[in-house]
Amino acid sequence: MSNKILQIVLEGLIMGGIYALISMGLTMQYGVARILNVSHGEFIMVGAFITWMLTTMAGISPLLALIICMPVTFLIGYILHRTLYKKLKDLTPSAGAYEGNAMLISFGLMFIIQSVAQKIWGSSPQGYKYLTFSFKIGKTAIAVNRLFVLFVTIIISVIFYFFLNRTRMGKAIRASSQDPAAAGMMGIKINRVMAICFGIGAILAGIAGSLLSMINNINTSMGMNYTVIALIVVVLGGLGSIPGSLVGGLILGFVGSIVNRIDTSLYMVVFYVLIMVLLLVRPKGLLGR
Amino acid sequence: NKAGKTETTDPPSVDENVGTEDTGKDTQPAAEKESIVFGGVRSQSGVFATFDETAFGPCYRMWADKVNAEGGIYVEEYGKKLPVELIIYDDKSDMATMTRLYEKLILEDKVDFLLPPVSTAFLYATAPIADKHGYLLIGAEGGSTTLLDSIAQYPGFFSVLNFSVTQVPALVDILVENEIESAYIVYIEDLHGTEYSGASKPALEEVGIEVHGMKAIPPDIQDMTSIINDAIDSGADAFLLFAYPDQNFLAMNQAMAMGYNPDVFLVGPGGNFEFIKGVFGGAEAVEGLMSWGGWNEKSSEKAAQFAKEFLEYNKDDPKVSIDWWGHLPYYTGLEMLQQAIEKAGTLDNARVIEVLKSEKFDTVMGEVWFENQLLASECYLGNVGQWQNGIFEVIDVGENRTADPIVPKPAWPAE
Amino acid sequence: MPILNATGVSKAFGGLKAVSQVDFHVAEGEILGLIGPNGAGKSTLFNLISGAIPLDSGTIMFDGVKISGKKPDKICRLGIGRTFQTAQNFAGMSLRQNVLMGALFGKKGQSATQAAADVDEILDFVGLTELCDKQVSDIPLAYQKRLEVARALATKPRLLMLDEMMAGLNPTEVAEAMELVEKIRNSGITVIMIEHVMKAIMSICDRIIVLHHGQKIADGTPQEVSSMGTVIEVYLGQ
Amino acid sequence: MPILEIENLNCFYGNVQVLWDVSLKVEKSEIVALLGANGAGKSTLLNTIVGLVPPKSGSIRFMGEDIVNLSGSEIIERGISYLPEGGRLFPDMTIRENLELGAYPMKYWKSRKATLDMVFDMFPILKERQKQLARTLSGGEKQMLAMGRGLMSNPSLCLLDELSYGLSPLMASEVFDIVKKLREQGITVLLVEQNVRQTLEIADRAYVLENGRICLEGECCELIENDFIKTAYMGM
Amino acid sequence: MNTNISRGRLNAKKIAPPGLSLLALILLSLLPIFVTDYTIIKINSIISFVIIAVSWSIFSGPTGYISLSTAAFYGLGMYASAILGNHLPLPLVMVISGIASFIIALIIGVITLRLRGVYFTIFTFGLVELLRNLILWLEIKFSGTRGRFVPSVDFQQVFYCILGTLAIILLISYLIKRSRFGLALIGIGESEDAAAHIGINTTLVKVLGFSISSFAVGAVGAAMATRTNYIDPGIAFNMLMSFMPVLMAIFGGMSTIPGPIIGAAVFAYLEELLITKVPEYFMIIFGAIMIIAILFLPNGLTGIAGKLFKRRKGAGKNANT
Ligand SMILES: Nc1ncnc2c1ncn2[C@@H]1O[C@H](COP(=O)(O)OP(=O)(O)OP(=O)(O)O)[C@@H](O)[C@H]1O
Ligand SMILES: Nc1ncnc2c1ncn2[C@@H]1O[C@H](COP(=O)(O)OP(=O)(O)OP(=O)(O)O)[C@@H](O)[C@H]1O
Ligand SMILES: [Mg+2]
Ligand SMILES: [Mg+2]
Repeated sequence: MSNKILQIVLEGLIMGGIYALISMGLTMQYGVARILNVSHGEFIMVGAFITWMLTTMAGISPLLALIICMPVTFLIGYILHRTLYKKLKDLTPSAGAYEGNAMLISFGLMFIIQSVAQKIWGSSPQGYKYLTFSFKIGKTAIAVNRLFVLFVTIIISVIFYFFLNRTRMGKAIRASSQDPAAAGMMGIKINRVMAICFGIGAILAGIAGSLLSMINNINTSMGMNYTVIALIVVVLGGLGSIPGSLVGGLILGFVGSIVNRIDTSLYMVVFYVLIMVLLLVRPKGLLGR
Repeated sequence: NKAGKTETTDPPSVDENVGTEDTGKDTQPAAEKESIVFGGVRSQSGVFATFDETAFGPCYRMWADKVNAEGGIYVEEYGKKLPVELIIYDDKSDMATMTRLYEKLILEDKVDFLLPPVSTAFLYATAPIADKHGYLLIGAEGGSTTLLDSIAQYPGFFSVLNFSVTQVPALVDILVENEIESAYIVYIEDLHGTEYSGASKPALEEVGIEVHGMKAIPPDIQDMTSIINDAIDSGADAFLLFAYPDQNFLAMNQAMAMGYNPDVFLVGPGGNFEFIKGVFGGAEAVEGLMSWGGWNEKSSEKAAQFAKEFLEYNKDDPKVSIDWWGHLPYYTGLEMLQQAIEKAGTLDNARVIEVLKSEKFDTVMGEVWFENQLLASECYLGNVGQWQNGIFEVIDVGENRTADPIVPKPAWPAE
Repeated sequence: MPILNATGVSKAFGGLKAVSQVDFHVAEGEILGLIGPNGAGKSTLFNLISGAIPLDSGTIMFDGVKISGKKPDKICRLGIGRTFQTAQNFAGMSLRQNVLMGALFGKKGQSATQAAADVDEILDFVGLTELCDKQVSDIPLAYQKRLEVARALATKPRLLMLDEMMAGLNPTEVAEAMELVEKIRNSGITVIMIEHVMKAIMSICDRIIVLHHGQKIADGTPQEVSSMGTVIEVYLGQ
Repeated sequence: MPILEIENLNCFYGNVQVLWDVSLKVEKSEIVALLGANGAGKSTLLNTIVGLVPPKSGSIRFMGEDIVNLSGSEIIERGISYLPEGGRLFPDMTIRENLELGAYPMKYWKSRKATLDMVFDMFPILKERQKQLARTLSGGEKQMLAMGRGLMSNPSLCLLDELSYGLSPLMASEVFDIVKKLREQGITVLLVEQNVRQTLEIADRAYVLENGRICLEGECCELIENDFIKTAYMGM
Repeated sequence: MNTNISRGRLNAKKIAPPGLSLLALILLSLLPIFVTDYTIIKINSIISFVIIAVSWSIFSGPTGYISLSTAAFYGLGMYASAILGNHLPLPLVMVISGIASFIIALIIGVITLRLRGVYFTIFTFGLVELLRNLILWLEIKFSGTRGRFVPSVDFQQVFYCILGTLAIILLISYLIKRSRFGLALIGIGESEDAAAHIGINTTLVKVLGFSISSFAVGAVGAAMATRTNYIDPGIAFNMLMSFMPVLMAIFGGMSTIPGPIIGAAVFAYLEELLITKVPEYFMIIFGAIMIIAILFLPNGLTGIAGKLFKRRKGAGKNANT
């Protein structure tokens, strides 16, 4: 019995942690930069493939590859915002129209990134072995690579939390998400902050991708699934709420690990029913206002 | 880029062809015919792109180039060899696009022959279209027992891949031979998964192998810890997973990590590809793993020759690796079509269909023929394979066997 | 008989009792002032009356009909119009169209021609005729509030609730607004107004209710209320 | 030398001219009031000073230097702080975080602890409730916080837009007291208000803006007796 | 309707004159005489997208409630076709499927339309995923299979059915735009609170709007299923189907009737063109065109038409003075 509970908790934490990372990334992008980034999952895929390439071809440890991934994905995100989205912003005066158009642009990006990736890396599943051994707690076998992923997720979340709550840039980001115009009046360079947020969103996606590649095989069309999960978690948690994303991601992870034990194929059904019921009870998400 | 493909982006040649064809394909022996046009709609992007990239895709490209290198296919009607021309469209893994584009191939491009789309469901959708317009269609990827019920409706439809009908009995024989007493079945919730699991359970139980568990998994599963744990707890001798590479590899990864190593570990499509070794860091990682399919260089001289040519042809494309299940039958299908055209001496699909139904063909698989529109089961060189020392050995009970099965499976290699 | 009668009205947001156990009535034809410190629950009370948010407990009767529990559109059609503290207009439409919306939907069976005729009259009544073809987003906030009044009037209310219509006006503009309110009352419409501008409240209201922490702490004529110690202490200051 | 000097400023929103040849001066340690009807252009003038609205022509000099082409953050660094209409607090951040953001430009960020103490001295209630979220404050507390946030950049000039908007009479007088406190600290104030009487009581000088033009200026003690002001802006 | 309303600013944007649309419909219906079979098939598929985009913008355009439930109703239509197609003629299947979609949308609307903004959007999105997974699960658990054949129907018959649906949806869209109901939808989009407080029954209007916009989607799904021959839950409930109308409507320009029509037609045609001419680079080019189009036509395709028109008018004015 206690074995089962331990398994459920670990499983829930591991997948929930990854979902949370992904969703926090999307929250950064939507909450501040107002971009419902449909290509978010593609950044996950890119992160995963960079890690895979560095690991299998250059023989670098996946952990090191993950660290290399961070500046790369950040730069892609930052530059994309500084060019495309900045230009769009200058061209679209109304906030509503900007949101719609920004989503369209990210659709275009999704097509392009996925297709380019497919040209480079192909469409077949890829993978590598990393820490594929286990130890036992009681009767429960615990895979070390998954535990490691959990560990990294926790560290990243803590760093991210401190960044947002304790640093000057973090506070500027939060302020911008609540009232961008007033943030501008404080002397915050709002365009830069948005680009940074977009970049951070991309980093979080990249990290998630890296981590996923350590425990799962990857392929170039994997992105969309994660985009969907991120969208749902972000709304479940409450738009723009970073803690909401964290909680939402973990809930999703736990629901998954519990339902998996009852009937794996009901997983998605239960999950969506849960989301819909929750939204009806709390129309602004768990931690939304 | 392969020669056949570049031609698809070259509309003039297609248009010329259409022009000549417009005057009536069946009525006049059009003397100016310059090539035989084969058209297909393949998923070159989206979730099914991996099929075109690794399964049938490399085969038809290689075949077209090889035929053209020999000057083409001799068609008596025209009194000369006609080169093969390919028109391949991308359906972006979308069914509606796929069916529409087949109609374009037929109605607008007026191709001479059709090449199949990816996967079973897509084949199902295409068969009625081909049939309606009198085209023959030799399916590649996919096949299922549901097909058997409807295949007679579409007399021009043929299938070359072996599937549960021959594979499940072969597997059961192997399990019995190795005194396996119990099995744990996991299957993906789709046509393929339901079919294999549906066929296996009664077959296993009939010979007295207990089925300890039977779990369905969704295609987007991310974590199989609970399933592996359940399989461990069930204590079953054999772990049978009827799913696709994504799920199969996830299960293998987690089984390795959790140290789950049953006597028999079989995964569905995916385990039969050469590239699986790379995914898990080398041949020793998959030692003892079973999967469907089965042919290799030892199966026959012709098979060995094919493997050599295939590797030579694709040596510059790292994305292509050999498929020890499908590549041989896929290529065989193409050769059968080619020979049927030559034998019929015409591009008239109806006559070619007659030839395909009645004749035997000499192909990379040896002498083969269709029986009830399926490749006769005697033709196959193997139904179940097992990785042994980096070679995908055929372990069927009987004369196709290239190596004895290793049961129990050796332990996953330590990190 | 009072046109509006509320008993035991309560509303809590989470732990915060925004309005608690408030009883009051409004007599037909009067101007009732609603004052109280910021956050006292005045706007919330309006929201409860107009049906914008459901109440936790209590009943509100309008003209003998129980309106608590009804939806805003029903309540509007029964004859209660209102404005919002932060103006809520149809920003993409012209002023005329805004008022027309009120005229078209405010009463059942209103014909389009009749509605259009009403609109001109109302625009004139509130003094927005000149601006009527401008888009809402192009006019200053104070006018937007007046537009809301016009739109509410277009629904032909018998009771009109004005939420801080005079905020941000200078004393002269306040005087104009006061005139408008009296004009509205003289046309037979009962008015409840929330206001922090004491001068206006004291001079045009027949009666004043004071809310504090969601509770009614005073109810009386302007003179009575303004001399009450608690009111001075929590609201007016010295 | 006046701390702020505006000459012949013209401003447009699109094709609509909102400010016409506006000129005004603010001397050090003064409270200058800006009066005018709704839509007269008062907020626009303040927005132009802090660089949110680019002027078409005219000059704005702060401590003798032209600031027309500077970015918002540069203007803040020069020592102007702006308190927009409605306070514009960050509702989901604590009082302390809101204050810190007032010192966002690097120049002030480093010394934010010291400034924070100064602000807390001025508004002890903010210190008590440092951890409270801005959204949960009462109207008057919000205005205090907004002012405190404006002071975090050690401004020499504060631009205040409609401080008493929507406040109860009690709160309003508290807020006017605070403005007086600012002057005591040596901070110059340019104040936009609708509460004309109370404003004229605390301010030194005032300008009256009508339809985008300055139509009257003078010492407050005189203006309060001015007939035009009385009829047009005090409703007498 | 009174001229005062249609003269106003919102309606000043040119509504496609019904006469012109009628002419276009008649021309389209004569098409099979003049063009090749495949052209009909292609146009048929483009029109189906036009219907979906127009349907979508009936509700989502004015209210700003971005619905991603199109795939749900489309998928239900496909299943209706697979189940009923053997027993009933296509037009009847379409009507049944349309009515079923209408009723289901009515129910869903009552539950969901208190959600606002992105919350509503994600809920509708979740609906599609829920249906897909639920039906998948039901099929596996109870019917033991996953896919179904759809009885085939002659493509010309499908074409006329689709064309009929187009006529109906254009008419509905036009009537709504001119009606009090349409005005109420716009009011809800501008300010829902204000709308409720001037006597608009916002719930009723929203639910009805949502249901009307789902009706034709179900019907089209039923018709188009016959073109795919075979469906399974993954095919029927395809997320892309939900995104397409949104993309198309934004691409064309949302606030007018011609916007979604042009958007859908151009979009679908472009896709077909690229997919057949440059299959290998189709996705990259398609994505790039989308980005460039949005950057340079932020108000959609009809936006530039409007701008050109305005500019010419403005120039004329300047010349006069
Ligand atoms: N929707 C809501 N959710 C949570 N709290 C609310 C909500 N609406 C109002 N409140 C809270 O209820 C209390 C009363 O608010 P209300 O708006 O009624 O005050 P008020 O008397 O109108 O004040 P003011 O004069 O400042 O407008 C406040 O503390 C406010 O924060
Ligand atoms: N962003 C804007 N775009 C277009 N016009 C604007 C904008 N902001 C203000 N205006 C217009 O400019 C004029 C002056 O507005 P401003 O806000 O400066 O007035 P104000 O004196 O501050 O009035 P109030 O007392 O209402 O705050 C008004 O006619 C207003 O409608
Ligand atoms: Mg209020
Ligand atoms: Mg102002």
